[in-house]
Amino acid sequence: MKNISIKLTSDTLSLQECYAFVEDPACGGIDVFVGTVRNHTAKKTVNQLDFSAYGPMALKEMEKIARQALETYEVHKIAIHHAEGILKTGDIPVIIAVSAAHRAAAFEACKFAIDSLKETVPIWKKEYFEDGEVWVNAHP
Amino acid sequence: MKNISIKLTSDTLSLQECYAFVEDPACGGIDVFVGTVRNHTAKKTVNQLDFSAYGPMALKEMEKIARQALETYEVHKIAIHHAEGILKTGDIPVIIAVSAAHRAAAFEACKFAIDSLKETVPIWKKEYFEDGEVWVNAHP
Amino acid sequence: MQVQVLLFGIVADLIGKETLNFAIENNDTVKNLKTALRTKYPQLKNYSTYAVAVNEHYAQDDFVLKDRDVVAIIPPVSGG
Amino acid sequence: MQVQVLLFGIVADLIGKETLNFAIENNDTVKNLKTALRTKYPQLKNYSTYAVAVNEHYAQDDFVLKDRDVVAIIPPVSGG
Repeated sequence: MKNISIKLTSDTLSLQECYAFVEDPACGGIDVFVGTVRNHTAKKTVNQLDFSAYGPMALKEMEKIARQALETYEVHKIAIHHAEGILKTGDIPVIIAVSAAHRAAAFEACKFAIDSLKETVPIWKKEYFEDGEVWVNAHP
Repeated sequence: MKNISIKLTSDTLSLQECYAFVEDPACGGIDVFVGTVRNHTAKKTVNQLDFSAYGPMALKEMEKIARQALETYEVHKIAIHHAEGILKTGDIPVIIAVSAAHRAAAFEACKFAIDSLKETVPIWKKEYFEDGEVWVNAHP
Repeated sequence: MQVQVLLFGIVADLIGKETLNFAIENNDTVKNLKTALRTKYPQLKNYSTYAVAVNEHYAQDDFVLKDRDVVAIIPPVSGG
Repeated sequence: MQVQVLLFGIVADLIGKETLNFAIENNDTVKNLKTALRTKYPQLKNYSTYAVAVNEHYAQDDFVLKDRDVVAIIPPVSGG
């Protein structure tokens, strides 16, 4: 689908690539959300995260979110890119970019997409601390 | 102020520069709004826009918005960059980037900043069509 | 009948495997499978918050399984 | 007393200039200045939606001007 770019990759995600995909002569605003790895969580220092995914299903769920965003909001294009594997502080696990004629729709669709991704897309992260590791959200 | 980057320039704005400014080991999410020049408005085809500013005051107002965003929302850093001069379809008049520990604050602060900018910062754009030109918003 | 069960995240750690082949009865539901898994792997007994996907789509407890379905055990996700 | 008046956007076009030097009285307010501008430049008569900034800060109608203040006429902004 030419309005949707979905990616799950162990390569470094590219802000410029997501921006370039959604950029469009008819659009007046682009909202981009970039998730970044924080150096701490609650009280502990995080050394690295390891993202694993149920790949084929994750891609389907990401595409579902993208389609739903295009159907629900007045937006033109959407990119949802997610990283797999080991990431360190400052690395980028996820980028979501949305273009729209008007900015309000871009903000809403982008927020919808990242909120949905964190609820339904089968990707898990394990946090590694000095003294151990834990699956995030495992016991909600 | 090291948490605030303000720019009003006739150079091309850089998404990467804004991103790099706000990126921070303590931040978990970055929201970036990029305004882009649309190829039409209402029913007319736009050939180009010309942005002019009351420079010194525009910088003060942009800084005021940035400070207010940092005071109001749980965000770490903010960049507000605006272009001056002639821009064409796809060019970028404005970039606002905000980093935060949690994404909700980044979205809210970014939306606040662009909404405020469009209300208070003394910058004006003239739209050039095939058959004439008009100051945008001049008769609201 | 038999289904393939894929395990992820903490559930893979708890069971110590990433895939299982699991025998089921005709008309067994997702719920039946969950019960059977808990019986076979007692380490799951205190862990019931996972979702289930069948052939890469989320499925509810009353979903009826077929032979050779691929069932994924989906602990609470934490992408992004 | 005298103030410098900066004109922008459509107001600069209507008046045909970007700056004016304008004589004012002691204790003249922003409102007095607006009235005087409308009298001197009748082309502004149908145009009253502008804001005013004094020395680069927005000022209300009751703001009292001083000698050498820099007054900016700010038509509705359209940045972004």
